[in-house]
Amino acid sequence: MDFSQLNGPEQAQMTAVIEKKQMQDFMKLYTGLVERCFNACAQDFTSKALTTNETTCVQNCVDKFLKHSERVGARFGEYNAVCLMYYIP
Amino acid sequence: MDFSQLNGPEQAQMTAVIEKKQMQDFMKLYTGLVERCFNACAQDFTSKALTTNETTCVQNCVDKFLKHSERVGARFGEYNAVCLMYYIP
Amino acid sequence: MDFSQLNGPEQAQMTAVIEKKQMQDFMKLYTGLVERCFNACAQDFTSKALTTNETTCVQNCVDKFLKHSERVGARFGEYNAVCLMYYIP
Amino acid sequence: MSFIFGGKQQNPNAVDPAKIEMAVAELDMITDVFNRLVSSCYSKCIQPNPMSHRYVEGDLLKGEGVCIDRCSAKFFEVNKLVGERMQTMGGAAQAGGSFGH
Amino acid sequence: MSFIFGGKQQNPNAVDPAKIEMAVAELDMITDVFNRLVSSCYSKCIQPNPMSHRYVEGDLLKGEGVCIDRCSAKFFEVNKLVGERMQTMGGAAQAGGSFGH
Amino acid sequence: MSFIFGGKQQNPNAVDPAKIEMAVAELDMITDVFNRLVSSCYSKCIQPNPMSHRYVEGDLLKGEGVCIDRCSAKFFEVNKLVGERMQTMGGAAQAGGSFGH
Repeated sequence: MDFSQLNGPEQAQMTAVIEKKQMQDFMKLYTGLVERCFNACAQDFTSKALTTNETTCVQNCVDKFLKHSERVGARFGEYNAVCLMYYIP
Repeated sequence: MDFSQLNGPEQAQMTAVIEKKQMQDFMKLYTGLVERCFNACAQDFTSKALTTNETTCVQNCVDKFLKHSERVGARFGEYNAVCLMYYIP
Repeated sequence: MDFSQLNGPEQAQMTAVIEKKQMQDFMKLYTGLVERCFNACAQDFTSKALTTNETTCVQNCVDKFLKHSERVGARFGEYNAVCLMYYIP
Repeated sequence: MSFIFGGKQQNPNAVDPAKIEMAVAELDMITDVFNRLVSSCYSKCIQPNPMSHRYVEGDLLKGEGVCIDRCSAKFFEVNKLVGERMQTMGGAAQAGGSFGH
Repeated sequence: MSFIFGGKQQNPNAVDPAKIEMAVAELDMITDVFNRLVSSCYSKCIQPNPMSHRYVEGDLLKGEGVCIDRCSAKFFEVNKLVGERMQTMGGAAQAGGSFGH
Repeated sequence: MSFIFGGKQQNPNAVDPAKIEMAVAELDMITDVFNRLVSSCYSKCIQPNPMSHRYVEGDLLKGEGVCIDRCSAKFFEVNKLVGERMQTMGGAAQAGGSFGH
């Protein structure tokens, strides 16, 4: 992301946009994780409460997904974003 | 959803936002149902017209999904929304 | 889409909205194609580089999807959009 | 003198935000239907078995083209049917937003 | 005289955009959670085998209803658990936005 | 005197909505690509068989980490390839919006 072409007020406005977007992204990460780990781990519908196995599964699912995201994020950072943009026809 | 912290004009603005959002949610429910029931029921592509079986299937699919949504909605209502919010880190 | 009920300034505003939406739709088509063709074609994770087979597969995947979209678009155009709207309850 | 004759409500050059909002909602819905149609008929006609599909050619096969036409026609029928059914069921709008906010 | 007493910051009739933004974000999140709950419990309770499901009736079967109640309860537990776990892991927010823009 | 020298077009402190819109679109696209990358490589490397996966541990296995690196590299190549191919096909933009509104 290259903001050097933006003047002061434009950069301030983009900062506000980015902050708002980060909050939305975080909420989407959160609800997406709930859905993903629920679907992968909740298997037994003979009771209302999570079993011990299901609870452990959900915790591991969250840990693993966040570590996965972090590693993908590192690769994504290395790959120059400008490079990505270059190929938009 | 607790709007008691909002003053009059703020509540009025939120009401407008909610109305707009309800229209969008309804449209998404509608197009989502079309996709869901089409994918589940349309199986025969040797003709352009829906077969009797496919038509019945689509009607049942819509009925069942709406009844499902209603029941989930009832459980969701019982589960205090504030409770949900409490756990956002 | 029937814009005849809109006056001049309203039509101008809608034109701006449509242009913005077309850019967003194009970007979504692009990133959606990347995901779709990556998932269908990338199978071998013993190396970092795409194999010849994978490269050919991605090119065919893009070509085929765009031709598919075009044909669906033709059918969609024939089916009067107003007709579609008529059935929204 | 426009503040005497005509007035805001009749002004043929004033932008009515409610009309714009409805037009944008209509546009969003048409795009949404189109995207779901594309993706549904792709699953039905092009890759009935996604696991085995490796895209050996980039052209639409004749059978795929015919399938797309029929698939689109059926999708429009389902679109109509779902609209009618939701009206019959009534109160459908509430089903999607009945948790009391 | 409102520019002397009260002022913008205390004005009980001024709209605070930050508060509106937070309320809208909360509303968006509630809707998002609800939609994911509906779709997850539909997969778990109504169509465990989507391929074989042909919708032979439009009513909820008794077993389906019971399943929906338990499924919803488990979903809320998972919702709570994920929130707690993300806090434990800390810096989770960065995981979703750590590629440096 | 700014209405004589400089003027609106050159004002170094005026916000140009078109530039903001482009920057927001770029940001949206980067986020979209990142999210699709995360989810695609998760399917490829972490849960090749979602049905049998029960998350017996929360750490990335060594093989999973290596797979993520290769998967990301391939995803970037596909990203480049798709961009090139869409340019070759030309008129691709219309394919997504060719139903005449």
